[in-house]
Amino acid sequence: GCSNTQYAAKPEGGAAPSAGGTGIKQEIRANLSGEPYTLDPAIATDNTSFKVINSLYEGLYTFDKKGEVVPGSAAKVDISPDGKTYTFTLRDNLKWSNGKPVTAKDFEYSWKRVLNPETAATNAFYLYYIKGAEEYNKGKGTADQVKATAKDDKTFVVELNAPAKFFPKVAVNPVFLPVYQPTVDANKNWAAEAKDIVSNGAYIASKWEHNNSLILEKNDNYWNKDDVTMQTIHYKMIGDQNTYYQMFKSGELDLIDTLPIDVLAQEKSNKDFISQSDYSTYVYTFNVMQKPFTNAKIRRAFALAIDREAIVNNVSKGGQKPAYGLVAEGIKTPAGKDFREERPPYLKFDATEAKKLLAEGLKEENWATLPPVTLKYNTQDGHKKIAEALQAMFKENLGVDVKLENQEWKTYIDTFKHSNFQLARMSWSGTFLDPLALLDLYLGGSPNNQTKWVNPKYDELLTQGKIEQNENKRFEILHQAEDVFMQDLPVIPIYFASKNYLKSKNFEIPFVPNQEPNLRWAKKLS
Amino acid sequence: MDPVLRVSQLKVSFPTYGGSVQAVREVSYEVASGETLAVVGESGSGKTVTAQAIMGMISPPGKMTQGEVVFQGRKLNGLSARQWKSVRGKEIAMIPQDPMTSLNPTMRIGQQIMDGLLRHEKLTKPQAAERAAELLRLVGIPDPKQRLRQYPHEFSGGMRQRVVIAIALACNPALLIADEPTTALDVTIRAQILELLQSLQSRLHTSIIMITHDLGVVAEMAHRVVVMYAGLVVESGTVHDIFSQPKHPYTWGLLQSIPKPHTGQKQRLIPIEGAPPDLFDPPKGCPFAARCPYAMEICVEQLPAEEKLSDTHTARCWLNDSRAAGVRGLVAAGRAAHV
Amino acid sequence: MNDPVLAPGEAQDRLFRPVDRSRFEPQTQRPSLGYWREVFLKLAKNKLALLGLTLLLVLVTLAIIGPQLVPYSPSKQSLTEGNLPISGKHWFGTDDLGRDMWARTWHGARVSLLIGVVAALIDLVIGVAIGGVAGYMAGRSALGDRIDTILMRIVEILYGIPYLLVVILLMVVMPPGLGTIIIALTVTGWIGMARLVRGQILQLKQQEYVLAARKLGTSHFHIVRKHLLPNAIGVMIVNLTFTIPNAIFAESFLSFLGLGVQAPSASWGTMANDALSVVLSGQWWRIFFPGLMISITMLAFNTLGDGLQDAVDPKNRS
Amino acid sequence: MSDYLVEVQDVKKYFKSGTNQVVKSVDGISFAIRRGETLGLVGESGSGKSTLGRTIVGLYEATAGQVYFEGKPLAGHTREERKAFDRRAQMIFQDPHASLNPKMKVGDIIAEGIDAYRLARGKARQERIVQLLEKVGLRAEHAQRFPHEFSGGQRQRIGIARALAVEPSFIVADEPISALDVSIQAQVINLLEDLQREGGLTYLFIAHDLHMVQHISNRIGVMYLGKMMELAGSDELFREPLHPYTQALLSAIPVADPSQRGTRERIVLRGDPPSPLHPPGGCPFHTRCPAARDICASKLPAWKEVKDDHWVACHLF
Amino acid sequence: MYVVRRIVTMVITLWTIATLTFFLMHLIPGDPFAADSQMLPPDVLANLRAKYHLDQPLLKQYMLYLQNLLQLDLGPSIQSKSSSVNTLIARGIGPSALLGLQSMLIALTAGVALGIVSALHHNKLLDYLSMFVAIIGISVPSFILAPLLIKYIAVNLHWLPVASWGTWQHSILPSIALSLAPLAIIARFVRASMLDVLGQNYMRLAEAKGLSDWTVVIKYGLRNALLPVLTFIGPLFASLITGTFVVEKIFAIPGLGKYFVDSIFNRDYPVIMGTTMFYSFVLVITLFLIDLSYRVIDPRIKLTSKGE
Ligand SMILES: Nc1ncnc2c1ncn2[C@@H]1O[C@H](COP(=O)(O)OP(=O)(O)OP(=O)(O)O)[C@@H](O)[C@H]1O
Ligand SMILES: Nc1ncnc2c1ncn2[C@@H]1O[C@H](COP(=O)(O)OP(=O)(O)OP(=O)(O)O)[C@@H](O)[C@H]1O
Ligand SMILES: [Mg+2]
Ligand SMILES: [Mg+2]
Repeated sequence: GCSNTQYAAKPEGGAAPSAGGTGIKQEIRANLSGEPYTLDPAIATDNTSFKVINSLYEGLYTFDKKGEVVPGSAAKVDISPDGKTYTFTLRDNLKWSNGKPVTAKDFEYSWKRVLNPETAATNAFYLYYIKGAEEYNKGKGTADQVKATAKDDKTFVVELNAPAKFFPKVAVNPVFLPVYQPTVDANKNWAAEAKDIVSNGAYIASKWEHNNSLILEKNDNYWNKDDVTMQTIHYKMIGDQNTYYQMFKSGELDLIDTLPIDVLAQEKSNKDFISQSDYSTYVYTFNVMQKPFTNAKIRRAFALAIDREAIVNNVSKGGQKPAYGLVAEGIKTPAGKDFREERPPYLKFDATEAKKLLAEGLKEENWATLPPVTLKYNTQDGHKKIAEALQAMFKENLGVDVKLENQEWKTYIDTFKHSNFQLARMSWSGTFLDPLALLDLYLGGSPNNQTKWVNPKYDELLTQGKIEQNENKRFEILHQAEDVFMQDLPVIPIYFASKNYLKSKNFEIPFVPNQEPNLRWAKKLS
Repeated sequence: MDPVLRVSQLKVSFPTYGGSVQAVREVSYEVASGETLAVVGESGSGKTVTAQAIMGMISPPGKMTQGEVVFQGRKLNGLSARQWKSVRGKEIAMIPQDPMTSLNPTMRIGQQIMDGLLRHEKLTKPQAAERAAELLRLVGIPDPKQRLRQYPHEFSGGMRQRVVIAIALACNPALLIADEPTTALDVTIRAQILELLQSLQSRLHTSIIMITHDLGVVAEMAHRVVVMYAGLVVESGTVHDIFSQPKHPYTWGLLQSIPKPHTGQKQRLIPIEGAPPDLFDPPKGCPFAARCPYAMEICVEQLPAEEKLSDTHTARCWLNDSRAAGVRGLVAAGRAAHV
Repeated sequence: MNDPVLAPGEAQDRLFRPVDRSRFEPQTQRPSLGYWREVFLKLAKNKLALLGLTLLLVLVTLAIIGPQLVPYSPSKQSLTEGNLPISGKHWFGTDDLGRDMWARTWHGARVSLLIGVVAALIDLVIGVAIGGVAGYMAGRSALGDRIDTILMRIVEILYGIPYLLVVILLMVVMPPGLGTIIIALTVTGWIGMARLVRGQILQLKQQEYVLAARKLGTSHFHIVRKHLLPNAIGVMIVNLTFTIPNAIFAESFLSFLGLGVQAPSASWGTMANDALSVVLSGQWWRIFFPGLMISITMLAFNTLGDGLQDAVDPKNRS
Repeated sequence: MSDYLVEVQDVKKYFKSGTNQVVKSVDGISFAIRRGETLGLVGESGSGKSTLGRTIVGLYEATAGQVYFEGKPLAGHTREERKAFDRRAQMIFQDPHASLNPKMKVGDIIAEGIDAYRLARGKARQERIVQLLEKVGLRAEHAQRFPHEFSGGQRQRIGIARALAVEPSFIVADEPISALDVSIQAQVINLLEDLQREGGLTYLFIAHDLHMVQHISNRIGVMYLGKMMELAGSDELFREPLHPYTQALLSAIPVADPSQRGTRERIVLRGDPPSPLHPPGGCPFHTRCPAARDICASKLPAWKEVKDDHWVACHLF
Repeated sequence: MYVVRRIVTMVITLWTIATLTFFLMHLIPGDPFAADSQMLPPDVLANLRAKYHLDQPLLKQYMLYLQNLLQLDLGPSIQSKSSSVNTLIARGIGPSALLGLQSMLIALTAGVALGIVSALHHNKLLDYLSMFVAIIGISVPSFILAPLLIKYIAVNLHWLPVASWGTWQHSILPSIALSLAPLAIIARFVRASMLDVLGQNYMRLAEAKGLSDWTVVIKYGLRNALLPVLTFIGPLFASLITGTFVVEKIFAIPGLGKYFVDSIFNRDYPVIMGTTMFYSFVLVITLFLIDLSYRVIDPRIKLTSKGE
């Protein structure tokens, strides 16, 4: 490869907010489905916290209005020819919300804090691409051996273990965000109260009534404050779907997400109803070591017996797309197409074919009848409906009686982790926007792969896919990996998940696929 | 002089699962101002139920099916619940027969006495407490101040009885219905209570209906006496009428049953043999006939009417009929043998 | 003295002669009724209680034959016919997966009614026994105090330990199904009744008639059964009538945790639970019918309970 | 075997009342009841008669002292002995209403003891109930009724029937006849006497009707404020009452003769009766005693036998 | 003395609850750190376990917990990463207790009133009406009632805010939703025992004193009928005061209730223990007071053989 400067910083902010002119107070009341467990980016793990954290802090990379990864606090990123060394040059006028300058040291401090075993950051492994990171985090190395260092106040150099074309997509994760050392050192629970939080992003936390509301005010010390349209974000913490839906209906909220399933039908036609893909695939996982799913034909028979259109339209109803492959929609290839569309569907709904395959499979295994099958799912309304629908479809299309069993989530994960199932619902979402994020889950040694399915060819392809520097080639390799995967079918993809929103008609909000809308660009119209 | 209370043709029955108990079949009596009327009679003859009827407090499902109660010229049956409130406790007070269950087990004695005072006499709390202590002292309960703060179960039977007496006397009623008020009292206290009642009577012209089995009390207190049997008044008259010229075999039996102060050889008591009739289905004749040594054929056939024997004396017995002269001879002989 | 009713002459003389004693024969005895027989007869005369009984019979009958009255199986889905309102075809409408609500309601009745009855039995058997023993023993002797103390501390501990933990543990060690639900209900189902009965007995046993019965040498068991419980029956009945719907709802919670009857089987509780957001979307029939059935069950038990309370109250003999 | 069926030795029964108040209901009483005799117990209302009676039959545990039944102390009873004692020593309760379970039919109430000792079953049990009801002057069909459907006197008779049902050998009868009309009183007294004659029953008979007590009792005890004042043969006591309180009591007996109204002379006790909450020192009666001397206020008189079988606690003797 | 002995047993009870809960919660499967998005690498997990001492032997953890408990330190929350359990409880108890007290008050006053009314009108229209209320109250549980209240009163009529917390208006609907079921139960209890009481002789004497109906019923009757209600409201009080899951969730009340359930679902061990101990403490005290109040209500009741 050749040295190039990726994503040169475009001087954003040309589209200056018109808010000032119209005299409408730019304030939005949005729902946060619960209390953010912490506003410390290093240890936060849940989406609620991330929603707020992403408004408060800004990392080296950030998302632009269209959802592309672009440099944020970095003015410029230089990548070495071998693709292993990233040199970030910080912008000039970066300030913390208390007016103190943001330096490369802050990044170094923050990243190493994440890796410090004592911090016990759950998401520390995102940083394992960095040289020395994994060792330090595992207690086998020291902080000094971590190759993420501030050369000076403005320059931050990061060295990776291996070239990773997708590193920027990983490095937008909140765990890479900077925190303000003096407050962190002073107070162990600094991220629990609004007044203690010092941030560097578009907003500051101005008032936090725990479990009740959180108010974010525009940060006047933010370098790009002119590109922040929304002055105040007023988060309410309403956990109950019906309740926040009702609050929206009564005009107490301007933006909600994840509507109750039963209202989807009536809201679908509403033009303020937005359904966005969400980079994850809803799958049912086989345990390929458990009868009868040891047999690939039987697995395929089950996969073909499912009418995904019917599930999407009549059961889940939330704008999901039927999944005929593993990698969800929404990944742009260098060719500008969607990764998904580059391959024809791997599966279809075909009851006769399914029955045929089942018979063949039984024959292969010399089984007179199919061993009993239990389908497991974790307790949740939507999962239950789909499980019931699947059960009915297996019965109808395969003539198989499947037993259902549900468990509460943590028990369920435990069951799952011990591969104590035949067929179980379990979908992971991609943690960054790349096919790798989903494909990697089923790598032979991945803790997420509980299918017991291991295919050396698949693993080999993925290893290549990670270090390949040429994007075209890389995507082709990933396609081949998916081909292998869908041939063996250790999981049944059901649908590509989506997330739905309902916004007040008084607001203009830029929605982008696979991402939470960034409210800094939301605009109140009247 | 107009009577303070007139009860006429009272009839009370209790519908029960097996049939209707005719507890009071026909009772009429009057009480004059300042007079003590003693009601005596067979246990279960309807004395208490009559008293309850006067107070308008027959326990459901019992009903007063007939009759009239007139108090100070006012017809009581038919008063509204509201009007009753100013009559009960204030104008007419009642000493219930069963003091233990009539006292609220979870309330202090003092409170139970004071409540009536607070309501009818419009006293302040301390005044009422003062008066309550005074009442307890009047009925002979020592250490009244302390006792006011105790609960009914901490009192002896006689003390409870005195507490309900105190409650009844609290508001100086015009008519006092005392249902066996002295059964649990020893003789000295009984004398004290009777004196208390008499002094009240002479001071305030209180009328008293005294239901009792204690013929000693009757002899000492009563002006007139009503004798009841099986829901009927069988005889009534002045104390002297009843004690010296009883005209009903039941009354004779009663007087005979009293143990005589004896010296030397113990004598067997003389009860009235047999049991009173079934009130579900009272006999059509005289209810006492089956136990009456002098019963005649007519006694079984027909209920005798209340016969006026003198201005003050009535009785309900066929023996007083002129046609019964023959039997009366036997009677005289029989009674002489007993006495 | 005259008497117009009587005929003159000889008849009169006969009437005023001493009576023939043989005329006073002992009266014939009324047929005797056992206590509970009389209670039953009184109950049978109580219109409201009869209504309750009828409702209960109707519910049970429909639980047995209800699903057969329509040509749909309770688990048969028709995804394109989801959320249909009530009609001649679907008497109670359909649910979101297009299953016939009538068939499901009556199918669910089996589980729910059974749960209700089991819960009532737990209350009656365990709750009353433990409450009875604790209440009766308290204050009798040092040993009795200790028994009461221990039993009541157990109750407190059972209140204190998070039930959810117990249930999750049960879920792990037991297969899902009715048996497990019953065990889960048994763990804590009785403690309310036990405390209630204890309280009542503490109060009642101070009555004189208990003292009298003890003096007669009646056994402790007899005293509790004949003297104490009958006088506490009013509140016991009330508690029972609340136990039943509570258990029906509790079952849905247990099923939610994976303990209970498995889909596609239904119960009133799970049906109601699955339909919570219909308040917003207007498919009222999905929550109304299971809710109505629970209410009717409660109404039935309440009227029966009230009737029973009236029937055992001797002051209420009409 | 001693002649005494029941021996009471220095029995005390104190109640706690409210905060830290002690009511000395029975305060050191000793006496004995012979087999087959009737001991009458009279005295001031609130003097501790019921408490004493209940303590003797084991309903209350004595605060101090000991009750012996057939020579055995109650406190030392084994479980079996206790059960046997419970049957042999019965109690007729003073309060006829409170002591009947409102939710039980009278027949069942009466049969409780029969059932407890399995004395009869089925038809025999039924017959026994009827027999008992008739004995106390009630009717067979009353067995079907509930206590609240009875008059006061009828209830009292139910209580008597209940106690008789287990065929006891000793009965504490706490005012068993107070609510009965005289004719039925006579009936009941005759019944008790018959039973005594036939079965050798022993009674402790508490009552206020002194004529009745005199009639039925062999000996009579007089109580005042938790203490026994005098104990003597019944005729002896009436003939020659020694204690001033006894004298006052006897003088107050009402006479059922209206012609004597107001003519009789009564010893009027002056002063208020003392309270067991604050009993006076010395002789409890001294505050009201017409013959009180100095010593009476300071020293408790001893319980002594001044004549043959005539006990009294008074400084005068 | 009784009180002292009870306090000692209370401590023992609390200790038993703590112990049982502690081992129970470690017995059930599940891992506090199992995240929703992905399985964690073992080393990250090890760091986390070390941070919360979960890597130590269970017995040691238990001793450690008891030690901290004695100092009233309930530990850090695993889920709410920046808050201690003490902080969570301190934040949540205010709204929960307020709501709890308010609903308790509603349930008690309205329930008792309804119970009395129906007892006085036994087997008449008002009695049936109250039975109807009771049936609705219990067969429409709060998770159904609350959305209905929101829809009709808040959304359609706009009388009150839908949810959230802040002004007194916010507390009205949740209080109603919380109180209806206990109200119904209390009413039925009062009715049942009042029916017994109304037939008692002392009620007739009270009536014979000419006292007002109110005095007769409330002063003479209610107290004797109150025992079952008292028994019933003991645990209810403890759970209402410390917050209820469903209603707090539906109305988005920043109370304590959610932690009782969420902590278990999240396997947030310190919070499980913290909420359990806090609730149990309130409960044990409440039940003790209830036992004492038995004697205040009915002086004849003896709780121990020593007559205390
Ligand atoms: N609630 C009731 N239900 C049925 N019968 C009743 C009821 N109350 C009283 N009786 C019956 O009515 C009759 C009269 O009872 P009442 O109480 O008036 O008698 P009494 O004359 O006062 O007798 P005593 O002197 O024994 O008190 C009795 O035979 C009794 O059985
Ligand atoms: N449970 C109790 N608690 C407190 N004090 C009591 C209790 N029982 C009785 N007393 C008190 O003990 C004393 C004696 O009561 P007891 O009932 O033995 O009297 P008694 O002689 O039977 O009187 P009476 O003739 O009036 O029935 C009374 O002062 C009474 O207040
Ligand atoms: Mg009477
Ligand atoms: Mg007494």
